[in-house]
Amino acid sequence: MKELIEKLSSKYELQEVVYQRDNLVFAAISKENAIEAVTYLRDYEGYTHLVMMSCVDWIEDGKYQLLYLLHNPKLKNDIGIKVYIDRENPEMVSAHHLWKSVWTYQREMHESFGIVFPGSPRLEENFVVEGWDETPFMRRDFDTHEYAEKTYFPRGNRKTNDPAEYMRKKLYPNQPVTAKQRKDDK
Amino acid sequence: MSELDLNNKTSEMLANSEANVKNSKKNFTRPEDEKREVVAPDGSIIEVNPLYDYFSNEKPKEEKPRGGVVEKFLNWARAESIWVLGFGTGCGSIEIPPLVTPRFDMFRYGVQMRPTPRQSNAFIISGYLSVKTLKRVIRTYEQMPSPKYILALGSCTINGGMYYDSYSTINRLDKYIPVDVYIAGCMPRPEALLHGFVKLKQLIKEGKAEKANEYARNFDEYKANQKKIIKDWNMPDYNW
Amino acid sequence: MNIYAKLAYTILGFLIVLNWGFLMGATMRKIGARMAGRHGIPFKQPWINLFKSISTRTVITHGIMYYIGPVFRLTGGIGLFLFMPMVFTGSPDGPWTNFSFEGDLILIMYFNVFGMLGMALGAGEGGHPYAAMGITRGLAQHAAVELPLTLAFLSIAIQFDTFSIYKIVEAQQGGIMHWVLFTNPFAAAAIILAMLGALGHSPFNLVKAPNEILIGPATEYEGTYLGFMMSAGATLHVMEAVLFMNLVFGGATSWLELIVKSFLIYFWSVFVGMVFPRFKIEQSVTWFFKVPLLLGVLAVIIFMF
Amino acid sequence: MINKFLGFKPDEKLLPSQTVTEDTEIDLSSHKYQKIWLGPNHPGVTGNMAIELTVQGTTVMRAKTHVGYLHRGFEKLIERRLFVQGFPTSIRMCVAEPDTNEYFIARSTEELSGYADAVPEYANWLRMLSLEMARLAGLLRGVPGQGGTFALGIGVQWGVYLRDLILDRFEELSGARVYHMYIIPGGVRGALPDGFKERMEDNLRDIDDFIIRIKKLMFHNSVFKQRAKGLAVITPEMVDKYGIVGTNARCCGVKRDVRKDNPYLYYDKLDFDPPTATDGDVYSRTWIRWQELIQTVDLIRQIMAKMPKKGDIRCKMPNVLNWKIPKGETYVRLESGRGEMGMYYVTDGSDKPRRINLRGPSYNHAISVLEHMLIGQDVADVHAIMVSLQTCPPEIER
Repeated sequence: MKELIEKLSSKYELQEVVYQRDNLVFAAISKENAIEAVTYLRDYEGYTHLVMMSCVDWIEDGKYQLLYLLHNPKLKNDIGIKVYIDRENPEMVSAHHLWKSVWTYQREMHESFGIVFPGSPRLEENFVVEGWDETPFMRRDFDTHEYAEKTYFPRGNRKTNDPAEYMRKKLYPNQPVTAKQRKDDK
Repeated sequence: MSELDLNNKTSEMLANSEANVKNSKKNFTRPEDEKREVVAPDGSIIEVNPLYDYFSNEKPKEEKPRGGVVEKFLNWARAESIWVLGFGTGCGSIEIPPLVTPRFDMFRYGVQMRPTPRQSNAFIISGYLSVKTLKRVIRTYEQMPSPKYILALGSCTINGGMYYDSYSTINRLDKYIPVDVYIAGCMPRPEALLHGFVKLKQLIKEGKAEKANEYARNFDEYKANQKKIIKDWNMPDYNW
Repeated sequence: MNIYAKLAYTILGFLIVLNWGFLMGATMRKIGARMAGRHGIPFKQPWINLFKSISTRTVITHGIMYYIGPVFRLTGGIGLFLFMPMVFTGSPDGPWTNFSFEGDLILIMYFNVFGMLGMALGAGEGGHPYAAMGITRGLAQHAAVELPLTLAFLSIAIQFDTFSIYKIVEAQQGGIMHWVLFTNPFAAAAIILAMLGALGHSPFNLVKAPNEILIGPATEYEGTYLGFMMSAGATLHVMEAVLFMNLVFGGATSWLELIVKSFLIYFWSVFVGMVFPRFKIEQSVTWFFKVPLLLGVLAVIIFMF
Repeated sequence: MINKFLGFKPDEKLLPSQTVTEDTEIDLSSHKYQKIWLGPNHPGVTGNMAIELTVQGTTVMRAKTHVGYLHRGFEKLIERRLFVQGFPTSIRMCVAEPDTNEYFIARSTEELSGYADAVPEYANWLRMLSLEMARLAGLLRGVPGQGGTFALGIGVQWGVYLRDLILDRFEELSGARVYHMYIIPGGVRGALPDGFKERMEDNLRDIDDFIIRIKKLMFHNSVFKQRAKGLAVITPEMVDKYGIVGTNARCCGVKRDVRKDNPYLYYDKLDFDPPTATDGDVYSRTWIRWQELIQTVDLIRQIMAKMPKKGDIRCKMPNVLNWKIPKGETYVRLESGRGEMGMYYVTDGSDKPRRINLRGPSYNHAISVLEHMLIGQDVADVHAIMVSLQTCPPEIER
C-alpha cells in the first residue's frame, strides 16, 4: 500500500493519508484531479472494482466529502479516494463513464444531498422518495424527528423509555453527570 | 389523411404534451398520463385524459349489511375463507413464507393467498409503511372488493415503533386507512399472525368487521390525511 | 324416455358433476399439501370459497363482455356436460346419457374451445394488460394442444367408424383389452400427453401463472364472476376427464367407476405438475408439436389404410 | 422456406427487430410497445420493488427498476442515536440475513475505538457460527426459491421448513427468531446453550437429506434445464464494469469471495474452497448456490468442531452512555449469501456516528445489472432472472 501511495503522491497532491488497516488506505485528492486519479487507478494499478461511492456532510467546515472506494482483486486491497467539495454549491464531475454502476450512486447522492453531477444519466429521477420538496434528507441540517412529528400524526401517550436515561438513573447512579445532562434533567 | 400524416400529428402532440410538462414545474404526472388529443384510426380527433377516463372519481358508497340469518351465513363464509393479498409491504413479509409452509400452515384455517387485489379481501400491512408504499397501498385497498379487512403487523404501524422519527415512514396507520386487527411485536412471530387471523374471524362472525363502510363514511377525513403526506398526488381521488 | 325424466336426470347429473369437481379439486390440493408436509385446506373449502365469492358486495363492471366471459366459460362446461354420455347403462336412451347424439364428438370438440374463447373476450374487455397477455398465451397453447387431440379423436372416430361418443364407449365394453388404450395405442398416447395441456396443470399452466404474469385471464374478476369461474373450472375439469375416460379408458358403467376413473385421469396431470416446473409458451407449443403431434399423425395414418 | 416457395416477401421494417440491445430505438407513439409494471404488488418480484417494462409482444425492450418502497432512512436515523442505540436499528436494514449488519456495526465500532483485538476468541467463533447459520437460512430459501420461480413450489416448502429449524437454533442462541441482535460490540450476547451442538447436528442431517432431494428435483429435471440454461448470461467482462460480486461473479469463473480474499474472523482457519462455474447463466448460478449449501453445512460442522469449549463471550467495553469514538473512518466487509457486503463508517469524536453507508450487493445487481440483463428477454423469465441475481430491495434503499 505504501508504494502505491508514494506513486500516487508523485502525480497528485495527497492529503490526510490514513492507513486504516493493512489492506485499506484513505487519501484526499483535490476536486480537479479526483476523476483523473480514479481513472489512473482503474487503468494502470488494477483497482478495477468500484466498491462504493459515498458522501459525508461536514457541516462545520462547509464541505461535502465524496468517497470513491476502489478494490484491487489481484492485490486484494482497497483505496478510498476522498474529495472535498463546496457545500453551498455542490457540484462534482460525473464518473458514470468509468463504471456502469456509478450513475446509481450519483442519482442517490443527488436526491439525498443535492449534489449535482452534470451529464450523469437519469440524475433527476426519483430514487427512494417521491416528490420530495424539502431540504435533501441526508443533510445534517434536516431534522428528521421534527419533520416526522410535524407530518405523521404521532400517537399520543407514547412512553419513550429512553434506555440511556434509564441506565443512567437505575444502573449507573454513581456515574458522574455531565453539565449537559444536568441541564436536560431540569 | 395518410398514414404518414397521422404519425406526424401524433408525435407532434406527444412532443407538445412533453413540453407542457417541462414548463409547469409542480406537475407530477408522467407525459403519457397527460391530458391530450389523440387521432383515432378514422382520422377524428378525440380528447383523452388517461387519469380520469379509466378511473372513477366518485366517492365510495356505504354498503349496508343485509342483516338476519342470510348475513350470518355469509359472514360465516367470509370468515372461513379469508383471501390475503400477496403484497409484502415491509419486513414482516419475511414471516409469510413460514405461514404457508409445513410449520405453521395457515391453509388449515381457510386462509389463502391471492395475487391480485380484485380477488382478495384481507390485506396484511407487514410492518412499517413508507410514504411511497402508502400511496400504492391506498390504491390497492380501494381496488379490493368490499367487505375488506386490514391486519396491521408490527409496532411500526401502531405508533411508528422504531421508526417514530423517520421522515419516510408513517406513524399511525389508522389515520390513512381503517385497521381491523393490530398484531403487535417487532417482528411478530407467525403464531401471533395466526392468532390475528383467528381474531379477525371472530370479528367477522360477530359482524363487527365493517371497516370498509367506515372508510366510505369518513372518506373526506381519510383523503385529507392522505393528501397531507403524499406530496405528488397525481391520481384520482378514488379508483375501483 | 320421457323428456321430463331426462331433464331431471340431467340436472341431477350436473349437480353431481359440479360437487364432484369441487371435491376433486380439494382432494388434489390436499394431496399436493401432503407432499409438501402440510395439512392443506379442509375438504369443504371450495364450497365456502363459492359462498364467500357470492357474498362480495362490490360489483364492478368493465362492459357487457366482461359479464359474459365467465358465463361463456360456464356455458362451455355445461355444453360439454349436456352432450356427453356420462354413465353407460346399455341403452342410448338411458338415464345418464344426457343429450348425446350421433356426431356429438364434433360438438364437444367445439365446446372444448368455447370456454377459452369466452374468457378471451372477457379478459380483453377487462382491460388489464396481464389479462390480455395471459389469454394470448392461453389461446396459443390451446391451439397447440387441440391439434394432437383432434388427430387422436379423428383416429378413434375412423377406428370405430362413428362420431358418437356413446357408440365409442359401447364398442369398448367387455373387458379391459377392448379399451382404446390397447386397441389404438398411438391415439391413446397422443391423448394422454395432450391431456396434460388440456387440464392445465404445470408444466403447461403459464396461462394462469402468478409469477410470470399475474394470474392471467382472471386478473380483473372478482366476487360472483369469480364464483362463476370457479364453478366452471370444477365442471370443466371433471368433464374433460370424463371425455378422455369415455374415449380411451372404456367409459364408466356406474357413477362410482366414473368417479374413480376421472379422479385417476385428473391425478395424472396433477402428479406430473407436482414435480415439473412450467414451460414457457414457445417451449410448450414446441413440445406439443413434437411427440404428441407425431403420435396423432401416426394414429390417423394407421387407421386410414 | 415456405415464404420463398410462395414468392411472399415480408416487409422487414414492419417486423420486430430480432436482436434487442440497449441502443434499440423505441418510439412509444408508434403503438407497437406497451408499458407494464411488474410490482410492487406482484408475487413475481422479490420483495417490495417494481420494474417498469416496455414490452413488444412478450419481449422486454426496456426495463427500469423502481426502488424506495422500503425506504426508512436508517442512515439518517442512526446519525441521531448513540452507538449502542443505533445497533438494534441497523440490523433491520436487511431482513433476510440480519446478522451481517450486526457484524458491520460491531466490527467498525470496535476497529475505530481500538478494541478490535480485544474481542475474545470464543466470541469470534460464535460470531462466525451465527454468520454461517444466517447464510444457511438464506440459502435454504434461495436455492429451492429458484425452482419456485418456475413453479416448482414443492422444494420451497421443504426449504422453508428447514429454515424454520435453523431459526429455532437461532432462538436458542439469541432468544429471537428473525432479528437476533446477537453480535454486539465487544463480543456476542450469549454462550452456546447445553446440547446445542447435538440439536444442530440433527438439523444438519435433515439438511443433508434435503440437499440430495433438491438435486434430484431441480438439477435432474428436464424442464428446469430447458428454462434455466442459457438464460441471462453474465460474462466475465461484465463483472468489474457493473460491480458484480459474490455468487453472481463466481458463476462466470471470476473467483471473488471475501472469506478467501480478505479473511475476517477465523475464516483462514477453515478448510473450504468457494465453488465456481463457467457458464454464467441462471442454471449455473443455482448450481453454485446448491454447492454453497453443501459447503455451508460443512463449514458449520467445522466451526462447531474447532471452536473452544468455553471462554469469555465479551471483552470489557466502556460505558455505552459515554462511549465516544475518536474521529476516523473505516470500511468493513464480509461475504453474505448474496455477495460482498460492506459498511462505510465515519465517526467524528462525538457519541454518535457521523455517517454510515451500507453497500449491499443488490445495489448494483438490482439496478444497473438487472436493467441491462432484462433487455431482450421474455416477460415470463423476468422473475427468474431477478431471483437468480438475488435482489433484495431493503439493502438498496435502506
